[in-house]
Amino acid sequence: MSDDRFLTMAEAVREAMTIAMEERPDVFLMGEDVGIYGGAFGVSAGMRDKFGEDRIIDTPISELGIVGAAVGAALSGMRPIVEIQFSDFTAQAMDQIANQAAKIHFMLGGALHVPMVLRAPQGSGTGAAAQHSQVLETWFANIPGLKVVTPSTPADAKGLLLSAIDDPNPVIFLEHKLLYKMKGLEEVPTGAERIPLGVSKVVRHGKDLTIVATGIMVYKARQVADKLAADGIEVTIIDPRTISPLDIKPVLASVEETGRLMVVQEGPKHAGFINEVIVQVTESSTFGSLIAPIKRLAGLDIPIPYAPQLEKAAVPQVEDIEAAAREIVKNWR
Amino acid sequence: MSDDRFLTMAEAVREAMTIAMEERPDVFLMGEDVGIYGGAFGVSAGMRDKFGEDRIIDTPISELGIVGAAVGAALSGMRPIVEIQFSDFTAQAMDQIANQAAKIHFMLGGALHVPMVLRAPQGSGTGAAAQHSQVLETWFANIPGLKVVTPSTPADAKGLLLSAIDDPNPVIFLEHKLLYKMKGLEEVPTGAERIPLGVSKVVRHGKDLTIVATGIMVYKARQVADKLAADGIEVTIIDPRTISPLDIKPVLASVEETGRLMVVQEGPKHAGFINEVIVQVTESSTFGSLIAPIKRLAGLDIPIPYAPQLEKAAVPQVEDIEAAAREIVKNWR
Amino acid sequence: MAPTELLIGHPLASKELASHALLYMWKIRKFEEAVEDLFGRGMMHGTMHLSIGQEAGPTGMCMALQIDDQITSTHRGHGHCIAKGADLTRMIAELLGKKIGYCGGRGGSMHIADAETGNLGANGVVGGGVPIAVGAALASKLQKKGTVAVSFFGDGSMNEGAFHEAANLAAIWNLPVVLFCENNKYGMSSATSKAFKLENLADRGKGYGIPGETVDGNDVVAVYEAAERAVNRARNGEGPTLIESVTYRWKGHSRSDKNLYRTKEEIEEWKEKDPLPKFIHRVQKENLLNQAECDAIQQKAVDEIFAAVNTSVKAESATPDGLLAAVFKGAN
Amino acid sequence: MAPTELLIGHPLASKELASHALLYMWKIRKFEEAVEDLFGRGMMHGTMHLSIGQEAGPTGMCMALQIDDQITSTHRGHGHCIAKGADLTRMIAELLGKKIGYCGGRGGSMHIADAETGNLGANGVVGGGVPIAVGAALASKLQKKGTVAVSFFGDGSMNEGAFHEAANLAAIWNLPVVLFCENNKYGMSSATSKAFKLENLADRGKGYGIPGETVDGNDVVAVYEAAERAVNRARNGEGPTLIESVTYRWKGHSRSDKNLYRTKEEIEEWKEKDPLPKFIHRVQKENLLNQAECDAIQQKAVDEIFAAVNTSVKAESATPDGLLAAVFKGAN
Ligand SMILES: Cc1ncc(C[n+]2csc(CCOP(=O)(O)OP(=O)(O)O)c2C)c(N)n1
Ligand SMILES: Cc1ncc(C[n+]2csc(CCOP(=O)(O)OP(=O)(O)O)c2C)c(N)n1
Ligand SMILES: [Mg+2]
Ligand SMILES: [Mg+2]
Repeated sequence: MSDDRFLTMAEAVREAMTIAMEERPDVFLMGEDVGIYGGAFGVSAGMRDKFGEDRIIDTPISELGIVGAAVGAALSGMRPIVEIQFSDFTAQAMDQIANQAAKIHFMLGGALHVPMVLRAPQGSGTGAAAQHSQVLETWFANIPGLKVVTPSTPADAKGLLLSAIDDPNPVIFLEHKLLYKMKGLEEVPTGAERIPLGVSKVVRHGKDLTIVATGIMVYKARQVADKLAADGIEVTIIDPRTISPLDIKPVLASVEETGRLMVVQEGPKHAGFINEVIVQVTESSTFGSLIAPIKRLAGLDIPIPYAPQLEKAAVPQVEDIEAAAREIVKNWR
Repeated sequence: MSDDRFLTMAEAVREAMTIAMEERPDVFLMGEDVGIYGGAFGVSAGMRDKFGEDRIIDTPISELGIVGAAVGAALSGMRPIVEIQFSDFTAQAMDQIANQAAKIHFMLGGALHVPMVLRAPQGSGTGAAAQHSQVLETWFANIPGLKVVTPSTPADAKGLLLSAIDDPNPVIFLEHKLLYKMKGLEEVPTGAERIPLGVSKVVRHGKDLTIVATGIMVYKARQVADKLAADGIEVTIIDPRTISPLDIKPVLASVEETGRLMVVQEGPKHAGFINEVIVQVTESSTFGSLIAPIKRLAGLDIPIPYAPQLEKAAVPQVEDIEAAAREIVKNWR
Repeated sequence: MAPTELLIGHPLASKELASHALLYMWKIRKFEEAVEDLFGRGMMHGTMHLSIGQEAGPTGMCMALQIDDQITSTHRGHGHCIAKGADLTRMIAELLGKKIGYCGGRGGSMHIADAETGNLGANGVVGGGVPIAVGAALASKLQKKGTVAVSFFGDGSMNEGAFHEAANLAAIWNLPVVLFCENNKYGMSSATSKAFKLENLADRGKGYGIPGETVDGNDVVAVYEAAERAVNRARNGEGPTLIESVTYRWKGHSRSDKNLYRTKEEIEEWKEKDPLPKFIHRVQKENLLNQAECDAIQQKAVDEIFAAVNTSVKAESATPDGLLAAVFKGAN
Repeated sequence: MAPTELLIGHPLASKELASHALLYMWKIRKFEEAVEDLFGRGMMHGTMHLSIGQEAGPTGMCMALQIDDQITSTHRGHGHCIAKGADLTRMIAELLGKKIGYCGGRGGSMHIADAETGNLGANGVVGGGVPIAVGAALASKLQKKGTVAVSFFGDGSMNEGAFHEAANLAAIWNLPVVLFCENNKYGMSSATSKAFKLENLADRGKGYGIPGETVDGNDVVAVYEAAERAVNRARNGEGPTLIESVTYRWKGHSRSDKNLYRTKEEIEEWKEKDPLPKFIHRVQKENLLNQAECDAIQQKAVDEIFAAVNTSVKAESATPDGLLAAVFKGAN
């Protein structure tokens, strides 16, 4: 791990898992190639040597089985962390995720609960094509009983993952592949400080435009905000961080100030999660303070293509976000 | 089948499948207990005797396997209809649905395509509890490459299913359990007339309020509209019928006339499909003609409970829709 | 009844054990009859999956388990739940949607669970409980608890991917789990002869390196003996066992079943193999219980069910308030 | 090359067939080397899964197939695709994101398919292709086409539920399908010795009533002979066969692999078992081809790949226009 504290997301996630495992014996990590291989993206590199094969458990290629095993272990006094190698393969495990883990506490009457975390990398940009690049957060967000976290910085990832592991309920923790190897823009605090789930973060404050973005789109929006600042356009960026439950209050407060709202998600546009942000704004009284139509940027409604020039066209890029932002501010004064 | 043409949805769906199988030899039905049992809800009753075991294929309890087999058969010149006994168990088959069927035509370059229909009953109201009562339409609506149909009447079900079977692409066809045994309000045409996918239906026209509802909520909204009409409140009801692709035009036209919009879905509220309708309205110029805030009615964000008194509380009932409708019209003149 | 009253051991080892086995089989039988009656009288809502004819399996299996051993169950789970020691009143109350029901009316027949007796729950998903049991066994191994997990599942669930992935995990990790297949010849209308290309479903274990055993699921003694062997293997760290308990459901799959896929004759044949008279005859032959004692035990079961129904019917109905708050467990 | 040039038959049955087997193994080897080179030079994007060392499996299997027989392939699918007769230029062009690529640049290495040669596609999902092949076999049976479907999959995919459910369907419906497992000892870093409690993975067939056979996957002759037996069973309506073809991948799983889970010695040992010299030695011993002829065949493969790369590099890149329109097939 690098000495300075500008960690990558992979390092931050590893640090959070390591702290949690040192704090409590009931935490363990299970997944395909998480052991000696260190995970497909190196997130658990070195953890097997530190904690041994009983706490860093390599599994066969059986997503449904391992998520189900995590549910059973969670019902029996453990706090499993399951890594699914690509979030696309949560499809294999949806029964255990949506029909079992999410419902058990409620459906069985409350005596049992399922303290587990399912971690998986999502998103495009690696040239891995349609079956290894999806953003499936909407599936989880629409299932009552799941908490869904989409960190956009290493520091958030660490604090949120520690909270997710503490949480007595199933938490889906979606990391972005492209952020794994990038150093964060902020230092990651040492120590075991938690960041509570369900609290949106005002990443940056500005009076002209409110941008609500998730996952890697937050990172891109920040680059846009810097560019716009150079032209005197001040942008507020809000990262919900937990898309379920969603903390809308900071969004409402900001829109009341800026009067302009743009939302950005990587996932496919049609029926995507980000709609929830728009609808909660339109349902609130804040709505009256909008001076511009709400702008939605999202992935195209297509499977993610392979070739880089096609893949880039499939999801919002910095240029797209910048253009849209400038247009709103220009057209609506 | 009843002699009059006020068929139930089960009868209408059976009629559509029968016509399609008589029209073309490449159509077959496959699923758990679809043969001699006639399907868990009796939809395919008698079809095995008519078409034989090779075209009405009973399968083991293997949702992933049978959907995958349907994909393979569809790639090889057949037009399979797969029945999943409860839409909750599409969870078992999500890889073949979302990662295979939906993506193959695009991802593999267009030379191959997947003409298949996946039929499944969804919805609550039968006391079957959390794992047999879900509305998962949002999962499918958010996956590019799938068409998603949610018929609300027997007549629509027949015409839309015939189109779905004709379609060269994978179509998810979600029927509502409670409608299976209810006679429809309109007669079902004899013959093989198709209803095109992707065309919203104006179920009823009125100048005071636009209600966009899906599935069984359309049925409930119609009861509400009758009651309101008695008090001189005229409601337009629009049923998208195909939630993906979504035909928004009639909604925009209606809202321009009424200035008031209410949307109703059975599925859980958070990040649910119906948000897409709201967002497309807010994105359009029609938006300016709204005189009232858009009202959203949806299922509670809870697993569907068992006891009838709890189950009713979980999804919008006629009374809820009526109260909300009256309030909008009263408060916003 | 309190779980502590549960007896563990061979059904023929003593008068107490014989009485226990007989009592529990009667409890299951009478419970199911009561459910059918409540349903028929419109007092119970939803659907029901009765295990009449299958009482020996759960009873024999659970008599080989300690109270802290765990089970996962199925949509046809009343018997497993009772055999593991659940409270009959809370069970009936759940079916009637009462506050005191095991799930507070939120789960119903397909979701009864009882943390106190290690019952991780019935499951509405075919095959859904198998990976969960394997996970419980993994926890037992990691925590060195020495407990065993048993997954009850039907023949039909063996064709689910969930069974496959879970069975393989249990095998490669040598987990203390018993895979207990109740082969009642059908998965809804699907006959095992059509859904499998195997004579004995126990042979499916061969594909995982898991020993399999086929037993007469209507003979509580045979089931117990197989269960004891499997539990011992599990506790001794020898890994999972697949038990195929061959039995039959007398009633339809659920309410909607017209029984078109099987003959009256077949049903009658199996009624001849009723596990209760079979065991009664055995215990009398072994002079463990006499007719009068057997009758008294049957009566005890009837009385317990009767009392449970009475209490439940009078109990307060569940109310919708607090549903949203019940979705997540609060920080602990 | 046009699919019609494909030869079917025993690799030792004639000079032509021997040349064909050798040529195809060389094509696969040289193709993979070219991919590695393009990747290394940054001309190719994404990831790559090379099958160097595994050439005998696909070659032997496909020499037992007719052109209209179908296959499903995997993430490590270049070899299957080539052996079934795909056009090398369109393959390389796909990897380079060109318009003329098999997927028009939309799929890449993990999604090459070729409708003309019955290749239903590589698959990025482990186990994803198995149910699809079973469905293709179902279609063949329903349409009485007499064609056979072959599913290529790795050892790792046998622990996916998809494999299980598909294998059982193939068994109970007696479908004309060959389940061809390329057991290269590892699923990424997961050794078969840890992921299975079986000596031979072919034994997994026993759990479904499917005959299994384990063959030396580096011996194209042995593979062909097992393949021919399986294809004959399938065509004769005798149902599926599970072939375990034991082989080894020389290269890492993909680019990110540091090979920490295996030893250099093990890799070297397997390089000794290189399928190419093994077959060359055999054909020379049998006097089917002499050294010069063997060298010429190798050169032919090199030339074909070289030409394919050259054409592809010059070809027009895919463009984003029309992506939305490509999602759905228009009415037909
Ligand atoms: C995943 C899934 N698929 C289908 C169903 C519908 N279903 C409920 S019970 C049942 C039959 C189960 O057969 P088996 O496992 O043999 O148990 P049995 O009913 O015979 O006790 C089916 C198909 C379900 N509940 N879950
Ligand atoms: C369902 C699924 N899980 C995990 C992965 C990630 N993954 C890709 S290849 C692979 C190993 C596959 O092993 P095997 O089937 O033996 O094929 P091999 O790579 O050895 O040819 C894994 C885990 C995937 N692509 N799909
Ligand atoms: Mg059964
Ligand atoms: Mg392998």
